[in-house]
Amino acid sequence: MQKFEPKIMAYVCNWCTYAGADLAGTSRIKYPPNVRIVRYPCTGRIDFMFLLKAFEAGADGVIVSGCHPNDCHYTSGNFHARRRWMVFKELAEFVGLDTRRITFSWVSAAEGAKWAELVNTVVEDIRELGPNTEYQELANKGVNMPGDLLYV
Amino acid sequence: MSNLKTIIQDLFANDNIEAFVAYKNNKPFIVRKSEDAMQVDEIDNQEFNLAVYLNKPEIKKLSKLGILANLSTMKALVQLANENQITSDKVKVISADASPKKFERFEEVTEYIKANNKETNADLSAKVAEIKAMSREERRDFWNKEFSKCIKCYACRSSCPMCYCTKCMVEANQPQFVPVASHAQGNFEWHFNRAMHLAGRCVGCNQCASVCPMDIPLNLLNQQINETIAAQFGETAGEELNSNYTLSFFKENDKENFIR
Amino acid sequence: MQQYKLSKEKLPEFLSGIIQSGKKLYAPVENNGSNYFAEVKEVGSIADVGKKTKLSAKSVFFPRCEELVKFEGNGENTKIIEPEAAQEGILYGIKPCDASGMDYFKEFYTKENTDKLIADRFEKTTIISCSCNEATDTCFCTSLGSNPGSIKGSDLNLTDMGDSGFLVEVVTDKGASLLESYKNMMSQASDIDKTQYLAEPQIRFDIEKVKSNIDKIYDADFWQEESDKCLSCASCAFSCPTCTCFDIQDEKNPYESRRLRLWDSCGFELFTVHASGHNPREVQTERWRHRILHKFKYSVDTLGQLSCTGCGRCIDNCPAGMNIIDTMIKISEA
Amino acid sequence: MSRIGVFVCHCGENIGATVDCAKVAETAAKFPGVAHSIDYKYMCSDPGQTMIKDAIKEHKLDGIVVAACSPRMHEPTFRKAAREAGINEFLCEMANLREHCSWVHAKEESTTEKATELVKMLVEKVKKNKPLTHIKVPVTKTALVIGGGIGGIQAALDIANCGHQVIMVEKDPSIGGHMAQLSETFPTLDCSQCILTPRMVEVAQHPNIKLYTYAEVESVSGFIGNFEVKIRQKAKSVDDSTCTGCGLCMQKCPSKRIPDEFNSGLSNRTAIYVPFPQAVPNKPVIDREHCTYFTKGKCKLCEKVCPANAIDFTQEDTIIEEKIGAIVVATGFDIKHTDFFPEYGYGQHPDIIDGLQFERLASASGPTLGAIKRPSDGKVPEKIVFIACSGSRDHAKGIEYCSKICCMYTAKHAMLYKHKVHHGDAYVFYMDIRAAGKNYDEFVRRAIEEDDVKYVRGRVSKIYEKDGKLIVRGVDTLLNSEPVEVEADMVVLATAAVAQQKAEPLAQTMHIGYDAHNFYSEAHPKLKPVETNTAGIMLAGACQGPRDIPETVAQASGAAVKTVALFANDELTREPLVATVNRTAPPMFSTCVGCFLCESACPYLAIGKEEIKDRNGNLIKTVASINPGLCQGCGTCVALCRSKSIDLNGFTHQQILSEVMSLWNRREDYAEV
Repeated sequence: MQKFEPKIMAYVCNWCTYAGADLAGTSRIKYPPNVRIVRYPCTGRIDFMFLLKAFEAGADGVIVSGCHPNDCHYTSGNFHARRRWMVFKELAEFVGLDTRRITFSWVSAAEGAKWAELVNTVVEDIRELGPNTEYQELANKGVNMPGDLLYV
Repeated sequence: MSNLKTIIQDLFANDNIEAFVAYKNNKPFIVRKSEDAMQVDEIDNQEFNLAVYLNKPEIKKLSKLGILANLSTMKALVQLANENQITSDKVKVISADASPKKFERFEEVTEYIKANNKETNADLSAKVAEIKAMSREERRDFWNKEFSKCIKCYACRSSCPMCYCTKCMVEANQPQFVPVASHAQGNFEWHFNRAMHLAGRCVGCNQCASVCPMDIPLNLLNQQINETIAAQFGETAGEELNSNYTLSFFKENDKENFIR
Repeated sequence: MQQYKLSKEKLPEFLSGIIQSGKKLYAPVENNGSNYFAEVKEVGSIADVGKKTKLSAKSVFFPRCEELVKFEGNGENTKIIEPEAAQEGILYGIKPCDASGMDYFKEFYTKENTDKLIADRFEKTTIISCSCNEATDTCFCTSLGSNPGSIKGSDLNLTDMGDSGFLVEVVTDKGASLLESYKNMMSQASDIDKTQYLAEPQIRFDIEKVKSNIDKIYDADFWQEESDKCLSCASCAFSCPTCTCFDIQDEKNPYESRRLRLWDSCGFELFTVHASGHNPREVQTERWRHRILHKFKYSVDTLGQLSCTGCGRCIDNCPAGMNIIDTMIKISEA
Repeated sequence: MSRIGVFVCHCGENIGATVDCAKVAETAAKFPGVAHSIDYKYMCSDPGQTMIKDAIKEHKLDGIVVAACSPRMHEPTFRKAAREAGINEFLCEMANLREHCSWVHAKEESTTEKATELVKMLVEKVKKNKPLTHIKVPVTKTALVIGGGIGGIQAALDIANCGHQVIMVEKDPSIGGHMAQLSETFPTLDCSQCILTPRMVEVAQHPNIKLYTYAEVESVSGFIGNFEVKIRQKAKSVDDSTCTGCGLCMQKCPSKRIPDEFNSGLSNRTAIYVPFPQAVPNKPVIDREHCTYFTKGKCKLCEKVCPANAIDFTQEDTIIEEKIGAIVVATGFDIKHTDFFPEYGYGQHPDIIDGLQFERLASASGPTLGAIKRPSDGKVPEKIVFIACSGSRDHAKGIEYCSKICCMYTAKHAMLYKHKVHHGDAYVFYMDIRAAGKNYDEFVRRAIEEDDVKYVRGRVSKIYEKDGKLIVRGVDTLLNSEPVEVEADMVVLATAAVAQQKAEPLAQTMHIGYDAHNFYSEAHPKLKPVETNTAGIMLAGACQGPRDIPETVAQASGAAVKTVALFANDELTREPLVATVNRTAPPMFSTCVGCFLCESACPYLAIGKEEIKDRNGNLIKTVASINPGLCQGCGTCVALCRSKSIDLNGFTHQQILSEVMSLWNRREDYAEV
């Protein structure tokens, strides 16, 4: 057994949040090293499947962040993303996924401090929740169960 | 001879249709020849959504055809038209009621829907509310139990009028997003995906649940999404022509109270 | 054949005896109004065996998702993990049609090439079938020359004789040896004619005519008509006791990888499609014909037996109301 | 197996002080598919880049990961190095070890661990990278200028003088726009027509400019460098090529009582007319709505008197198709008219006029030849009131914005009045004086101090007529909001500047954005003020928002430069990071089913329909197709596509999923807290 350190996957857009995280760096604002940034061109590009796949890969928490409304480099990618997230989040809650592990946020290219603060908060929140074992367990449920069609 | 049979024969004779989708002995039936019209059920009280047949490649390729449509079939037809899958030139719609009527244009179909629309999913809605009232763990266990039954026969997909992709994303393998296996993860991701892909498109015919050999209440997922979309964005699929697809449309003031 | 009588009161005792012996007991359980086979831990959870289960019992021998092999670690440290051997088990409450399906299944997986995993499970499982007192309107075993009291594929057969309890017929040695420990619960019987208790499903078509016509109907016109409403899902194949097809999928992560065997169906368009895009069974008509011909011709050619048992589950479960009986009537009348 | 090279940069102490770069490189060397891994002090330096180039050649690398600073900083540098070493530049990825790691974390093991994982992610991504080639789009070096006001004229001349072809479309019979109507211009008081008309003539005579007057843009299709436009040439009923512009027809025309638009209704014109004497082209058109022949079926007087036989009653609207490469939209603005103001009598009183009408009164070419006379009785007003912010900055009127030009032209009007009516009294009611601009405030001060214009800070609540006078009732907020009443002879409203009536349909034709007031939206308020979000369409002048002449001219020149810059190349080169619709083996051809739900998600209208046909030309299926000339690569369509038929170059499903999955670790191995 290893000591638990939350692993946070951050899906961010290239133009606002990625740049905001760059700014946090340029401004030397410290935050915990638990976060791994995946760069997308725009939040509009983030397929909801990538959120589930983050859980499969063992992310304890996921941050999804892009430009504030009206700031999108592509004018409307974040608006489309916002609708998709709304539907996703409601469905995820309905089927019992732990949506506390997914944080949606707007962080602009100027908000280096907000980015650092966001990572801080999420890491602390997830530390409280503990390791995300639930999703990975699914891959082993229902395998090698002769004669059993109701495996739960 | 009943009105419906006459209408079908007339469609064969005057509209040059190549097939008519109806019911025979309470089961779907494709009339391929004018004389076979005599075999169709006269008055339909079937709940089966025949629109699904318009997606079957063998039928889709026909140049002209007719379909008997109950309310949910009509909604599916309108949504299929909105998604550029059918045109009123190609598909002749006959209302499935005591006095079958032929619609020349889909606009008339939407009028019929407006006039005859009824709140049918009250029980379903109550069940959705019941699940929502559960704790997160209870919801998780409820769905894990339901999904555990799934054998991935894809009857839900095959019977859904809105599942018409020639290659479903679960069959895409570069990359393979959804595991093919019917283990818990494969089943969860499949049903999650299907629900998301029907968001803003599902016409609420409940066919997915009624055909499921394992009796998984899949319609609850769609009902929940339909309710979310109606509440958040005020939209319903399949009731109006040229309506916006919820997920490729937005309003600047869409709610975002969940975004930090 | 040896016969015994088992009183109604003693049946639960018999079954719980099996559970207590440490063997796995597979039996129908109820879920949302339908019955499915599952492993049961207590006799009380066994559902009414008179009711046809939604799916066949094949999952006992052919799980819908099983590991054929598993690897742990990487590079030189890779460890190969073979699947665990099957456990001794009893399959109870299976219908005679289903049991004869299992017989075909066993033949299929052991005759030419033996599938170790499936053969092992057959080896270690004793099948107790229950004759049918009632038939549904989709039952057509009698049309195929079988009957609701058939013992084909069973190790033991139970027939409900109403107030007289159960007639227990010992079909195989495996059945006899299972019974050995429970004989004290039963009384000897002989020459009981069970047919009086059996259901009498109507004969729907003439199987002899089907057999004589089967070679000449490949290009018949009725295939399209019969398959027109088919939506190409797999509810028929997955509920069928004799559908044996499977798919292989590999799954991996940095720690381990595995090769899975999953159910597959010839009804899927993807089943035969080639990488080139060409599909030898391009339309549903061809796929439906293949399914029927496999059951009534190809399996006869290769294994010498029909691979349809007349259980009627494909009719029960079809979303579109496809009916194999209609097709058989067409063939017999061709 | 891939052969990936990993290059870990210390960035001096910037990364090296916090991250154990040598260890990162060492660990990365063991990742599957990594053929070479090394750390170095400064990767972006010349020796560093040389090191990368040499390694690519020596180790036959088919992808590189440079673990250094933010890709937003040095991605172009390292992509160039990759290109120079002979591999495709899009096989280079950067792991951000500086901004996202060393600068934000403390020096500890977990920081190096993170750095290693960041490298791992990009190694997995780059394995799935595909070589891409830049997209080349041909450019048609002809510009379309919509609108023949001062903005359009300036843009057209600038572009034409750079040697490119220009097509100018003007909806009126003459170019000139609002500027032609003005008397004198602030802050210099030089004569508007004197400075404008030579430029109008220049447009007409320029060999590179093709002018369509009395014409409108009907449709715009295509994309940057490759637009196709349809122009509706309205029937002029006069043959331009034979008409000599002698004017005889206008003298003889019997319909003489048509309100003259050019004079803002202060005078009348004939049915066959040129808008004003200096019009370009100076050839008449027949206004069919008012022409006796077209309304009653007989007359044709003009035809009889025309010495050149130029009148043609049978002319019809024609559609002209032109291929162009860029569009400058300079459609200008309109103003609210006096009927917009119930408190000022709904425009019923002839002596309450708007600013443009005053311009015509003050203009030497106007109906009064420059004398300030009341429209009602022709008397010279002794007392005149100017009301600034008539409608502007008024939420109740639905116009929240400042019309920007009114403060200045009101001062000018008051000044012109005082110059012409020396003994007269001029009052200006205003909210604030906004006179920011070179010599602007000085100009307003001059009006107040030298020309004795009485400025009253307050709003006018009501104007009504009493004994032949217009009673203007307002407050003076600088005098404790005391009520003020002025008995005026004439009132001039500086009415709000608004978008052109047809601004909205035109924007929809061109697919450009517009705001709630139908002013066109710029691509970026600060950095792209003359471009629209549709590449290749530029904005000039008041169609984007109210502005004065110098600003319009400056913006027009800006738009012209953007156009000319586009025309400087024979082909446009674009980053190939665009979305594509897949192709599969027949008979499927593509997994796209043609639902076109992606269409409305595209902010650039880059998604169109493509018909896949067999050899005999029979339609097999219709699928989505993405125009690489228009696609900007946001990927919104990609995430929407249910069948995963669309993918985004540079950010494919494969690439992103590999990146995510590279982080796979088993959660059950971790103890809770």
